[in-house]
Amino acid sequence: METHRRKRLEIVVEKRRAPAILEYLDQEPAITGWTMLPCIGGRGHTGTRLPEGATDVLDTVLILVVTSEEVARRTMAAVLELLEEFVGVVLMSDVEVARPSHF
Amino acid sequence: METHRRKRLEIVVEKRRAPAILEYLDQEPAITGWTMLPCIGGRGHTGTRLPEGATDVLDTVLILVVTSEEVARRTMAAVLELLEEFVGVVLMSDVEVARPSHF
Amino acid sequence: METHRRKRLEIVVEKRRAPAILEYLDQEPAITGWTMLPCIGGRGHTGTRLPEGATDVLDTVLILVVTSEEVARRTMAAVLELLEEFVGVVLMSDVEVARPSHF
Amino acid sequence: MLCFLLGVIAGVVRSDLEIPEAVARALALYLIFAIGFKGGVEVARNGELGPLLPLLLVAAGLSLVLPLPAYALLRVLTRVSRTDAGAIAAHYGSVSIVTYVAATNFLQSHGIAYEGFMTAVVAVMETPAILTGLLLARAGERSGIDARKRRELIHEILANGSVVLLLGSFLIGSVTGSEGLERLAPVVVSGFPGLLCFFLLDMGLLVARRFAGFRTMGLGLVVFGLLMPLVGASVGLLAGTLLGLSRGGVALLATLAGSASYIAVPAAMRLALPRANPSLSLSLALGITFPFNLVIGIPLYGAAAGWLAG
Amino acid sequence: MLCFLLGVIAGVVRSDLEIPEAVARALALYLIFAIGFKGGVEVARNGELGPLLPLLLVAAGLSLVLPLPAYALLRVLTRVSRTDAGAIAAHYGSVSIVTYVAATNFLQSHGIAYEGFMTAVVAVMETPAILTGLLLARAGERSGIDARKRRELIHEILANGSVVLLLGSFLIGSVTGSEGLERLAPVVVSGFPGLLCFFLLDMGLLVARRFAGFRTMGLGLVVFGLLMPLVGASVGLLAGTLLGLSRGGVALLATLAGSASYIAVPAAMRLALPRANPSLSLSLALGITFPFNLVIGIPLYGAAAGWLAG
Amino acid sequence: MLCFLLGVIAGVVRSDLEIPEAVARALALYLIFAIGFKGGVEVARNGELGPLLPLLLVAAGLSLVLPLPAYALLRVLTRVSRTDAGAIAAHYGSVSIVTYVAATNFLQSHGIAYEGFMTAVVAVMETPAILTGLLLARAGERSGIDARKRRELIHEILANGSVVLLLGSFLIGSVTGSEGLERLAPVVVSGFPGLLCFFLLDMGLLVARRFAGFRTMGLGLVVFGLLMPLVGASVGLLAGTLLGLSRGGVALLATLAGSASYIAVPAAMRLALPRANPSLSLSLALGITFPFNLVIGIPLYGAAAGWLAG
Ligand SMILES: Nc1ncnc2c1ncn2[C@@H]1O[C@H](COP(=O)(O)O)[C@@H](O)[C@H]1O
Ligand SMILES: Nc1ncnc2c1ncn2[C@@H]1O[C@H](COP(=O)(O)O)[C@@H](O)[C@H]1O
Ligand SMILES: Nc1ncnc2c1ncn2[C@@H]1O[C@H](COP(=O)(O)O)[C@@H](O)[C@H]1O
Ligand code: NA
Ligand code: NA
Ligand code: NA
Repeated sequence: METHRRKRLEIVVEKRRAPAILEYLDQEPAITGWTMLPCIGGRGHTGTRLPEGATDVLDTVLILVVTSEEVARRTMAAVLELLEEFVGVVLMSDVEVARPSHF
Repeated sequence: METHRRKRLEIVVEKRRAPAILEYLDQEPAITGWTMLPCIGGRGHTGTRLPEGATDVLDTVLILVVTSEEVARRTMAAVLELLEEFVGVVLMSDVEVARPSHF
Repeated sequence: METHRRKRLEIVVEKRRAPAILEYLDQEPAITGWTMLPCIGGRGHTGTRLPEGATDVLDTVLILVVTSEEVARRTMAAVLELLEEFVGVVLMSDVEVARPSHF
Repeated sequence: MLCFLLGVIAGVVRSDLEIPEAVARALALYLIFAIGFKGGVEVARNGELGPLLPLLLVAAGLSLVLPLPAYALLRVLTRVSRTDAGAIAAHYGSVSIVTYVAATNFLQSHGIAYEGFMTAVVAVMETPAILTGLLLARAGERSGIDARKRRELIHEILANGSVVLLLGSFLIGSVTGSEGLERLAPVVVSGFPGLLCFFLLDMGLLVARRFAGFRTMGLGLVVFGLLMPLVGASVGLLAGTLLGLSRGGVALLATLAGSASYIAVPAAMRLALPRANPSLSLSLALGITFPFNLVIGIPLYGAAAGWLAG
Repeated sequence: MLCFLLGVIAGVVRSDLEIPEAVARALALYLIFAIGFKGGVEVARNGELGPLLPLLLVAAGLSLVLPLPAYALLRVLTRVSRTDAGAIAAHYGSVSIVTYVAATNFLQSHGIAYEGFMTAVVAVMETPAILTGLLLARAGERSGIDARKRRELIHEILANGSVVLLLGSFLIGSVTGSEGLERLAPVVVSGFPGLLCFFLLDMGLLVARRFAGFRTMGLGLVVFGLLMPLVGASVGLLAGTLLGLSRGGVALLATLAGSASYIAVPAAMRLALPRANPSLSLSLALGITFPFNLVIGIPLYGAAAGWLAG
Repeated sequence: MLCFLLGVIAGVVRSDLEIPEAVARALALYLIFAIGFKGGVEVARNGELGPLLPLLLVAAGLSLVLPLPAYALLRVLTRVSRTDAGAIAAHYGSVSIVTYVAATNFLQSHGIAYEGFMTAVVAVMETPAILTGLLLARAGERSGIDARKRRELIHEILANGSVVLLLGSFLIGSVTGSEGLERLAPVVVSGFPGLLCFFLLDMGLLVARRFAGFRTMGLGLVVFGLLMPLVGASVGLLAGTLLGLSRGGVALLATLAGSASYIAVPAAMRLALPRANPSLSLSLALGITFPFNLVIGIPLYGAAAGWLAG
């Protein structure tokens, strides 16, 4: 199966901050889609987060975006700016896809 | 730690379509395993999906498969055929594992 | 956007075994963080696991750790030892990050 | 009802109020179980199954036939593809269990009696529409449906979770009768209004969220979503009256005919018509027709049934 | 209460007992709905809204003012940053609904009456504190808050899920009155003690887990978490007595003033003060002040109210 | 019971009916709490703890000893490894709380009384079997168990969630007595049959899904899963009669001895015997022995107890 190179962005962000990120992704015409996964805990600069029934303020999600390298770099910068002082990390890696027009 | 190169497939697919994919993976002797993760939303050609209590028809999952490059390419083609007109994306990327016999 | 190379570890492990892994990660000063994602099923040597209401002993999670290559290799070995005869897989792959001091 | 309104308002002001998905789905199963069980007990008590068989046949017929006017209206009023029109038509031939529950609630609180076996009608109407919708959609497609898919689809139709649960609880109710009711009453009877209220709160949130999608939907679809329940309900009123149902029974049959499925049919459509846009039909069934029936339709059908009966 | 203790014990022995998150969150919504609804019904029944307006003004004032002593105490007792001190202060100006629920439970089981409209007071006290906390924290920051963020924040404050649900259910209760109560009673009244018990079991587990963080927290913070409720409650007692509330009402106002939010305020702080450490304020509000109020505070405030009244 | 059947049928036709995991687990906790609490209240009311101490000792002894015949049978009937045989044996020495609940339900609906303190017996029987099972499995392994693991294991056994919840609610029940019961009755008593029904529906779905695994399991294992409950129950009947328990008490002790754990023991086994296949023991305990006991075992043990009682 022939494949095409793209970049995969992974954004870990507070669940309550996710809509702002998705809004950004949705208004960027070069981005054709995203997938959001729930997290059940994490640790970083701002300490450890484990799920709790009392409140969902500590919940985080992982947003996965597959797109071209150029768009990925631009999006990475934009998302990091949106995050500013907010909790979160952005990762980029290589990925291959079969249907190039799809991403 | 010495590592060995394999491929990682990631398949995002409707939850109700997942059993057909898993059935394919299970009958392929070269595939030793898979892991399924829940998604809580996504966007693609078929529009935006966010979780809702009323029905689970819009739910998607992410299936992760680690296997050799050759099997990965074959599986990618087969899964894309299984998906046909169905919703879904298939990603492939490099991965290193420590216990080669395991994958 | 300029990026820096790191390694991404992914550890699939039984939910009840996860605290032991997290404890190890937390006591390793070179590791700045981790993210835990829920799984809803999997297959490996020890058979197929699908979620069930009766008990959570079969539940698994995926732990994601981004760190330097050196630390990643060391951690991979240590985690495999912690897993010993327990269920689980450890994957390593390349990843790029924007804020190098963060990982 | 007020709970539904609260949900809509919370949704409209984009509050972060959110009922966990798992709990909302469990509540839906609870409602189905309770309604099925109570229907079964009612049948065990009265035992008068006289008009049941013809009723069931007519109900299945309604479900089979209603997608036709729905499809026609869609082709006239909107520009959706044939595939989407067929899929949407299937939703409107089938029924919404929550709308049915709200209607029984309405009748009870107005002291209007209805036949206990109406619950069986709900089960019978859920799936036949899928076939008609499919034929309509396929008429516009080249490829046929292969054997494997047909098998999957028939399985989906027969083993659909809500149908199995509804019929199963109906049978349990009719086997255990009053004795069973006594044991389960605290949960399935006393708890019902309160839990329904929570469920409707969640439905309100969903409906409000779906509202947002309307701007992009086009006026034609909105008109369809308001017109089709009236068409369906009229047919239902007629059929119920001809069958000689009680006033409550006629109102319920009209409600069923006028309601649109958003549980059983979407699931089947994902298998049978993967190219159909699920958001479109859900937005219509959940975002327009469901609230319309809840607020305007049910009282209207109740009044019309009274007028026809009277 | 014993359920809470059981939860704490299970947590302390690090048992794997765990109430699923989705269910715990649904229980919290249930408690808010039930307390709001019953408050509304009470108001519909008595209709004596005489002292309500001044009471609501005073309550909002309490919420606005209480962050000041909290901030001062934090700066004196601990070494947390200004941002964190402002964020924590906002939590203590606001209120804990579960603490309020436990207090009404306490009063009922001791046969002490209170004003039904106190529930409205809860809603009114939830959010003003956010403003004061923010001003205090921002005093120590260079950057202002831009227009977009201000909009987000105001939205968060007004459309906060627990506020909307509490006010909404209060309105539903006051509209439907005794008739509505009768229908929902099996769920919102009879079910209340049992479901509260499960919820407190979960709270106990959470509190115990938070205990573990105290070693790293420093004595100053722990002292603050025990002192501040007493400060708040004293102000509440005074205000309630001056307003001429009943003994139960005074005790409830004291409880509210002495309690710290861990639902509405943390959510707003994540938007407004992302640099503030959410674990810190949650550990204080949930891990120290909540159990303190539950075990010692509520009976104390009840006794003090009785003494003042008598 | 019929709910269980409905679940099995839905599972067998591979319906997409599915009770959300979070809700199913919460229901299990509810059942444990309710059964523990009611047992405690019963004890507080009667106060006759006479035969309790010897009973508890015998029960713990049963749990310790029953893995021996289980292990022997497994080695004779099947070809599972020693590790797996030890792990499975531990499940059968321990008990299934849901089976116990179903048995009390059976007794109540047949008007047969039993000792309230039987609930304490459940708690006592849950974990001793783990030790025996472990010794049996380890006999076939080279490596010893290191200190760290031993600590983890003892913690797992003592702090196991279901044991803590059962004992805790038993204590709460015995402290609050009738007064507490009155407050919690709408939830723990009236709601019980209905919620149990939903839980059994889910169990039915699980059991049906496990059925699928039997083809690969071998006849020997199936025979073991049907024989071992009879062996255990016989020992239980004997022990109960010798202890002079009431007819209901004897039936319950037999049920406990004949049932197999699928909550507490699997968790401990994941720590202590990670090499043991968890699917194997769960398929046996949940897929064969549980439904056998529910449908055939409980009535049989009840009848045998009646016959022994004279
Ligand atoms: N090194 C890391 N590896 C994986 N995930 C991380 C890492 N650092 C941070 N995270 C995730 O990002 C979240 C926010 O990180 P932080 O803003 O540093 O507190 C954490 O809760 C983790 O879920
Ligand atoms: N570019 C993308 N990046 C990440 N996920 C995607 C992307 N495109 C599609 N997806 C995921 O695949 C699902 C189906 O895509 P589609 O079939 O294009 O609607 C979406 O709901 C997303 O979860
Ligand atoms: N080849 C694979 N690809 C992806 N996930 C795997 C693979 N093998 C094992 N896993 C995951 O690791 C878990 C434990 O594997 P095992 O210890 O082999 O039973 C499985 O339940 C899967 O979730
Ligand atoms: Na219809
Ligand atoms: Na306060
Ligand atoms: Na046993």
